[in-house]
Amino acid sequence: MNHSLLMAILLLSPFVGFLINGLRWRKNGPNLAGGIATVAIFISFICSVLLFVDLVSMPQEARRIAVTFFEWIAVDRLKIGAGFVVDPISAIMILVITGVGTLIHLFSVSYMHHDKGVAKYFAYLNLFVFNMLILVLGDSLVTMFVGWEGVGLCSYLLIGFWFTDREKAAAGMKAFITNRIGDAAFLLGMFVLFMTFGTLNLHELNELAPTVAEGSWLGAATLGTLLLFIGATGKSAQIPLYVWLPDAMAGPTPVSALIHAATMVTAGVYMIVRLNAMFIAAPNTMMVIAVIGAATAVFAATIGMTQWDIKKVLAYSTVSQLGYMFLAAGVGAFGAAMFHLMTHAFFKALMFLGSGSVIHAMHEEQDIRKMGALKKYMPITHFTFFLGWLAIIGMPPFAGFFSKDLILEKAFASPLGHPLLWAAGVLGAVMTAFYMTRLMALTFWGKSRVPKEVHPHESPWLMTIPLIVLGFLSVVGGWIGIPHVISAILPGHPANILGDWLAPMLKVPLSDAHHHLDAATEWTLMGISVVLAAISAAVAYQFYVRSPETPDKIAKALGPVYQLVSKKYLIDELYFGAVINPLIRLSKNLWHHVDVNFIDKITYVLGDLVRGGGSLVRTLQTGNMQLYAMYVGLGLVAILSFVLMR
Amino acid sequence: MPSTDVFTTITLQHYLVLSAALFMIGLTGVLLRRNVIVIMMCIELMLNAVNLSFIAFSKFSGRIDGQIMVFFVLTIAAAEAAVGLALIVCIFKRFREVNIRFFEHLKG
Amino acid sequence: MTADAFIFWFLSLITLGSALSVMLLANPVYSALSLVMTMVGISALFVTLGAYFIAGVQLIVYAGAVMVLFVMVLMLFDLRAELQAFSRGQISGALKLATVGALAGLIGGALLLSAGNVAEPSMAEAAKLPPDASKALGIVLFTRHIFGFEALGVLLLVIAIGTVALARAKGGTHAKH
Amino acid sequence: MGQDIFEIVVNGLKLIVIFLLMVQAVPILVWVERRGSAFIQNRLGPNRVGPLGLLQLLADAVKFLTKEDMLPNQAVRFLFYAAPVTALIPGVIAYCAIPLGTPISIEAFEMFGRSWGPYVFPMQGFDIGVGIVFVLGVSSLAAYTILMAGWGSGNKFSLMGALRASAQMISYELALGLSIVGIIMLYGTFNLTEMINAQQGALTYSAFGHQLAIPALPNWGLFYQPLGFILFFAATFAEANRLPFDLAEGEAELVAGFHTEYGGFKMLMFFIGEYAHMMIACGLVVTFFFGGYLVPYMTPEQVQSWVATWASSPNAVSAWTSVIHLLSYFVKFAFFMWFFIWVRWTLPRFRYDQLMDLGWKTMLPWALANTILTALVVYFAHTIK
Amino acid sequence: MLLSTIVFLPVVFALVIALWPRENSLRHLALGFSLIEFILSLKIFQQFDPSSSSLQLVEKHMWIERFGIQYFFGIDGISLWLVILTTFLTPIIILASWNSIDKRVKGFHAALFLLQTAMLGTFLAFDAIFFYVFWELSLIPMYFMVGIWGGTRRIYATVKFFIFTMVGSVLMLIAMIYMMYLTQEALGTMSASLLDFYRLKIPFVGGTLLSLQSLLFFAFALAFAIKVPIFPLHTWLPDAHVEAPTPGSVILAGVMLKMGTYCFLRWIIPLFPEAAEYWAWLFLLLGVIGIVYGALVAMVQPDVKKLVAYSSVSHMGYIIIGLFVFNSYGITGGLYQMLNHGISTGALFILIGMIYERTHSREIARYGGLASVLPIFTIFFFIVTMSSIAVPLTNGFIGEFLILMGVFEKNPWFAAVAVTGVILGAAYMLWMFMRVFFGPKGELVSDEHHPLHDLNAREIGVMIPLVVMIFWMGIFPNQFLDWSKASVDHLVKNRSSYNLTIKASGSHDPQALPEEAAQ
Repeated sequence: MNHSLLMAILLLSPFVGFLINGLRWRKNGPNLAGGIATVAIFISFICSVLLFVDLVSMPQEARRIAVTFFEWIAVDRLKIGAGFVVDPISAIMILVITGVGTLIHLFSVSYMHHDKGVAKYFAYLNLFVFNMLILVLGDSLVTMFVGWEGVGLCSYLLIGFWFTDREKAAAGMKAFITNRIGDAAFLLGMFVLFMTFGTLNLHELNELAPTVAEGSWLGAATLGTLLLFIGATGKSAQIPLYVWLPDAMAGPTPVSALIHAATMVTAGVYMIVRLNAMFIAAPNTMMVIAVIGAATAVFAATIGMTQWDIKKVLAYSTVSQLGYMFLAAGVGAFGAAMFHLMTHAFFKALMFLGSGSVIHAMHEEQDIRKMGALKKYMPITHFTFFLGWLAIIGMPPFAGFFSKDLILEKAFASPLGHPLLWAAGVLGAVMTAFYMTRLMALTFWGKSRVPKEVHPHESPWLMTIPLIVLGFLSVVGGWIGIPHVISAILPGHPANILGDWLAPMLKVPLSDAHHHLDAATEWTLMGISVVLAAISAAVAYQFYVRSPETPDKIAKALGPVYQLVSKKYLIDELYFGAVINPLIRLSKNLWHHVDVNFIDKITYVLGDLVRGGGSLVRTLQTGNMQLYAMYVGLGLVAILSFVLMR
Repeated sequence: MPSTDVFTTITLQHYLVLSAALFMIGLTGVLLRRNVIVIMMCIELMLNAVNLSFIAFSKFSGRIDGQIMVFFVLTIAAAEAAVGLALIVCIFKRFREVNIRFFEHLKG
Repeated sequence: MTADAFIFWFLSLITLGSALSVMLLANPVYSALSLVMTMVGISALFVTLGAYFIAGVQLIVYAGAVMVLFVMVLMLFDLRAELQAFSRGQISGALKLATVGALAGLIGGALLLSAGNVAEPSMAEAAKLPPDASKALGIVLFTRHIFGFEALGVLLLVIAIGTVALARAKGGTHAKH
Repeated sequence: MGQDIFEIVVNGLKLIVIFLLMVQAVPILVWVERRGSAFIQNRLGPNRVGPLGLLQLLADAVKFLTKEDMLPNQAVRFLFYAAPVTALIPGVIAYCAIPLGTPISIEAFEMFGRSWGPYVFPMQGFDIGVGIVFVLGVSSLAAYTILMAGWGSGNKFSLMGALRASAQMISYELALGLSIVGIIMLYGTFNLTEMINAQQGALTYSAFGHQLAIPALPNWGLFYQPLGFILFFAATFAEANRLPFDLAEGEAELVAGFHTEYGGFKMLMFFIGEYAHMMIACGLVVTFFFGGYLVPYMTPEQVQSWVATWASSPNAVSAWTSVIHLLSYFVKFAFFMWFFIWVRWTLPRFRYDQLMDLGWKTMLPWALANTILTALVVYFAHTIK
Repeated sequence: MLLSTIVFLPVVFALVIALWPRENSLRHLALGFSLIEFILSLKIFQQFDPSSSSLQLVEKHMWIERFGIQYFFGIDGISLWLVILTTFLTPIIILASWNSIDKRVKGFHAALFLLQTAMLGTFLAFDAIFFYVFWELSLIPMYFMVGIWGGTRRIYATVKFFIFTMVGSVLMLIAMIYMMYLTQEALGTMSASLLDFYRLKIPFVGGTLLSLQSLLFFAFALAFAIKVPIFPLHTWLPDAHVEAPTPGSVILAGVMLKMGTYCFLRWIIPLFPEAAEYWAWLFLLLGVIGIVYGALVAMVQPDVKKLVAYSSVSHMGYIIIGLFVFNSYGITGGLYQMLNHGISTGALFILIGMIYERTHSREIARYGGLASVLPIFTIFFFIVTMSSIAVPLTNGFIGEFLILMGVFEKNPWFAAVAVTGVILGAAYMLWMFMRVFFGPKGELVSDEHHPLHDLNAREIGVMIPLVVMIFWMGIFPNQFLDWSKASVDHLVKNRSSYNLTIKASGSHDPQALPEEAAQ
């Protein structure tokens, strides 16, 4: 099939879905709307698969399907087309997006069944997928930026989907504005790169990237990538711009699954991977990325341990996992980042959908303190959630194990890595195991704290099927990236398929071309993280299932520290107190004091001067015409004297 | 210039001095008289004085444009008199007053 | 003394005398009649300057129409000699007189200066204009000065309408409320 | 005024003669008027004093001169006396501008031991270049007379009459002036003598390069400007304050208008002024529309050559030619004077609003139309030649 | 004749409207007229040659010979779109004011058409004095529009508006006259033609304000800066906007502010290249301050309309900095942003007008939850908001992106500050959007005595073209930019010795051919 046609269908199918649902938002019922939306995404998924197949059939070096539909902006040197590229990196992404997207759409049909704005919901969702595809497929930073902002917009719409609740609407706004901060930096980053390299085409940028690593902070590559990375921190919820993501849980749960776990938030990682050559050329940036990634991973995990809202816990977990991806990217392990991105998409989507299922069953209750022992009411949800739990805490052979392990290994071993980064990763993994187990325990296990009037029940099949599929993927998803050491003992299974698939696209850190840890170290590292995670999980199980009173004691013992963490380190308050409120105060002062009391005052003063002069001169205007005539005569005298004296 | 010449030879200067004198008389009247109608008459006088100098210049420079100017001035003077008198009549009909000082306060 | 000079002095005496009486006479009717006299005198001066047509028009327009209006209005108002013909303010009066004096001095000075400097063609020498200039006047008026002429036409139309409107206004400009 | 003392004296005498002629014509006109009115009204009129009552004039003059000089109590003395005197001036001065005959040329001659002349004495008071403008200008001054008389009398009837009269004069001056614009354009001059000269010969219309001659008729302005003539003539009635436009002295309303308070010789002066106005009117009508002093069907040259057949000296030829033209003029003039009287005793008086309507709403538009029409004709006759 | 027709046809319309006897068919008539005008203006595309940077469709006749003042119309890629914008917005305005203008309908439409003539004339006149006539003429109908159909403080606002603008114009007139004398010195004959002005070499001395070029530069710049308005001179704008009736606001924001920026592009930059270069920092600074300041102040406005008015200040700051970097990106972006701002801010004002018609209040605090009551209205408002905050695929993005890029090329620091406008823009718009449309229903929205009705067909009809334009311009900007490309490139390349040639248009002007060939 013609590639450009395929690409067009891939892109436009969700858009058409959006248009149909958007224009008939009052008329389409839940089944029709959901059906249209799901089919639209599914068509895209099929196209993605077809493209992927085509890509696979191509020779390794030529795996690139580029289509330019029309020239978008052409001014002077700037030539940006509506160009889209499928290459190994984007192929993976579109598969994940459309695949997971289809499942989540399916889930939504049932989940949103009773909502009045269901058609609108699906329209937004389709629009989101459309934008996400643009982001992923765009062949230049600008096209990518189109999707980048577009997904932000959809995210805004979907977070604020239940806009009658001011909190939720505010959460949407917060997301958008926080993202905008990143976007502004992204724009600047683009400018830096464009001014230096004269192009914004991703492919060309990677080609033109300096081959020698830049040492300076102000080099074009460093500055540009740093600014782009700030953009990424916004989109991918890294320190310091992560604050919007937990609030974004105000949206419907499938949205959280699709946008705030599987796809959109990973855009930052994806962007870095796309521009890997440029990033590689900027080791300072890489260092920043790695540190921020690691810090976020730990930081978010600590908050996750203290949250009581099921979705908030997952949200902080997402932030933390994204931190892992950035850590990977930062140490030059782009493949690992992509790998974790994919596996995370599976298990986190699964867990969000699972939590959606739980919330659905609990009649919109999200506080895990009011749950417990749901295992018996909703076995399928519990089981799939359990698989996801295993994946996220990195238990072999589940998906998360392989990807996280790869990241940790690279963090330790890459020339850009550092043992401290590794240690932070491990610490994160330990905490992840703790809070995830805590979540499992409080929700599904232990004693039931469900209020009497609530009668939990298993979700309908439309919701469970996506759970099951994702559960399956969470188990096997990691098997495409099995490390060499393991594949060595697993006959018949090729090692690191994903890595090889991506390899032509990725630039490896300098002097790392054939760098491998020896097997023993690798086993040791793997062992340490797995064992620590397991211990941590066990401790959590002990705390929350066996002796539920222990956590409170510990919390009390920790006192203010616990308070601080459970209040999310007061970061939101800090932002409000240090930035937003002063800004609003400043604005009000500017308005009242500069505009009204200064500039206008000046004009008034000028006016008063004129008026004063007028009233001074007015005394001459007595109304006595003869006096006026005299003034005229005097004027004549003056003129004549002047003429004569000259 | 011998003194007899001043009397026997009439030059442009003579006309101009005459014109200036008429103008000054008119101006004095405008400045000092109280009756609006008289003031208007004095204005006419001033206009006439100017006319005279125009004609004199026209004559002594051999150009006819001066006469054209007078023609225009005449027209405008007539127009001015018509409107001015109409206004004065209107005000007089209402207030029986032609004193210029009364016109300082045009509020009815 | 030639006849020209005689006529000039005679006419200027009449003109100045009647102009002074315009200004000085307390009875506005006399002022107006004096002004008519002035007009006639100036008209005669125009004749001495060879501007016959303008002289005639001066008579028709000023003496025959404008001043008749004045006289009619004065007579209609039946204004007799006024008790206060002149402004009373002493300071302002002095100022006004000073202004007039200054102006007169300046103009006189200017004339004197020019008399010394500019060689004036005398009346006899300056007869470049055709003796009957009316035709030339007409031609210039309708060619070079046609714009002014047309503009004046418009002005007159406006004035006519305005005057009629004023005249028809019930209760003058100050209608009773 | 003239080059030498002789010319100045002659010209001065000429003015005096014209003045005296005018003044002396008045009693005759009064007689004609009275006899005429009697004739029209089918009665006898003055017939006791002298033959046909001709000496009545003298008797009347004596009566006027010997009447008591009255000064009304409320009168403004100066104006009251000044008015009748000024009444004479405009009429007389204006009349002086009207040419009465061909100029008399005197050849050079010796007298008092020096040579004089040659001279040319026009048969008119003085020839000012812009004759018609001058006449109109001067005659418009007549309004003051009436105003002075009316206001000076200190009588409200007088004042009303004066205001009416002057308003009427101002109004009709417009129609008067406009009605002769056509004739001025036609002849292309303000000069009355030139106008008369243009009316020589037989009537010949020329337009678009073609000429249409009607030898039966003289080349008078009347045939070019019939409308102008009617308008002009009608307007002169108003200017002269004659019936049917004598609203200023409408007896039924205003006693006698502005001269209510006048009697005796002062009254006579007003009479003279009024008749002078009539004379100017007639003189102008004759000049504009009836060939002035020209003898119909004959040019002055023809007359002169005819005179030369029997007169002896060139001076005599010139003088007789002039006299013949003078007579021709007076015949025409007398007819129109009679016409004035005729109209006076034939038509009733207008109402004041009718008068104003006629002036502003009828005559003015027609005069304008006449002007425009003439302008078009003159323009095209000149351009398409 | 096309340009003359386009400019002066509205005057004829205004006359017809003024004399039209029937009140009830007046609006239809006006709408029809404005559509005729719009279609007529589209004819320009037929005759316009986008590959040429010369002045096209020129009409040039001597007006006042003695001073070399001409009747001079012409169009090039820079003015083209502004003309279309003007004619495009007029029918929309008429349709939008269908119900809101209920007194003196006749006068209003006549004023509108008169204003259209003035604005078109401003964009098309290429003779200084001729231009000035239109420039000043535009004030008068606007004055009446605000003064008669405005809000409660309209007189204050009108007077402020009028005096502010007049102050600048007067200086400009002086400068123009001075330049006419300069043409006399340089070219022998006096000329007020802008093309002759371009040929002048006006002496410039750096480092001082008192060099001739700098003085002229500031005399012009002040007039235009007030019109734009640039930061410290902006205070008339919020007042005028708040008090103006909806159509007045739309015209004011949509077109009249563009007159200022357009003139920067048409007059200042090519006429005073050295001075513009030398003082660019000042305008960049003021522009950037305007962006941030406008955005910050907009954020705390309690009145929706005032908020949008201050957002205009912010947006116009973008245009100014775009123009004053003198590169293709900046100028193209600035030009594009003029159109964007015209459409999106115009649309915002129309929408605010629509809601004002329903509730008679613009106070943000009294709204809330509007989205659930007026969904269609919300959708339109949202789309326009997106355009206003420059989300990609809407028109706003293209403009802002190009401008920022241009500024970055010239001076990264200004770009860095200007970029905060992107954030703040989103902040104030979305915050307002949230307070008005989201959350629980506010007092006005929940008022049971006055249930709110969603947009009717007419109002949707008003918004559809605007929304179409928003996306069309956002998705296919090249279709728009191509028409201006030649002119902008010409300006950028030959800025220091700018010259415009007259392109021979059709067959009726054979004289121009040899000239063109010679040049």
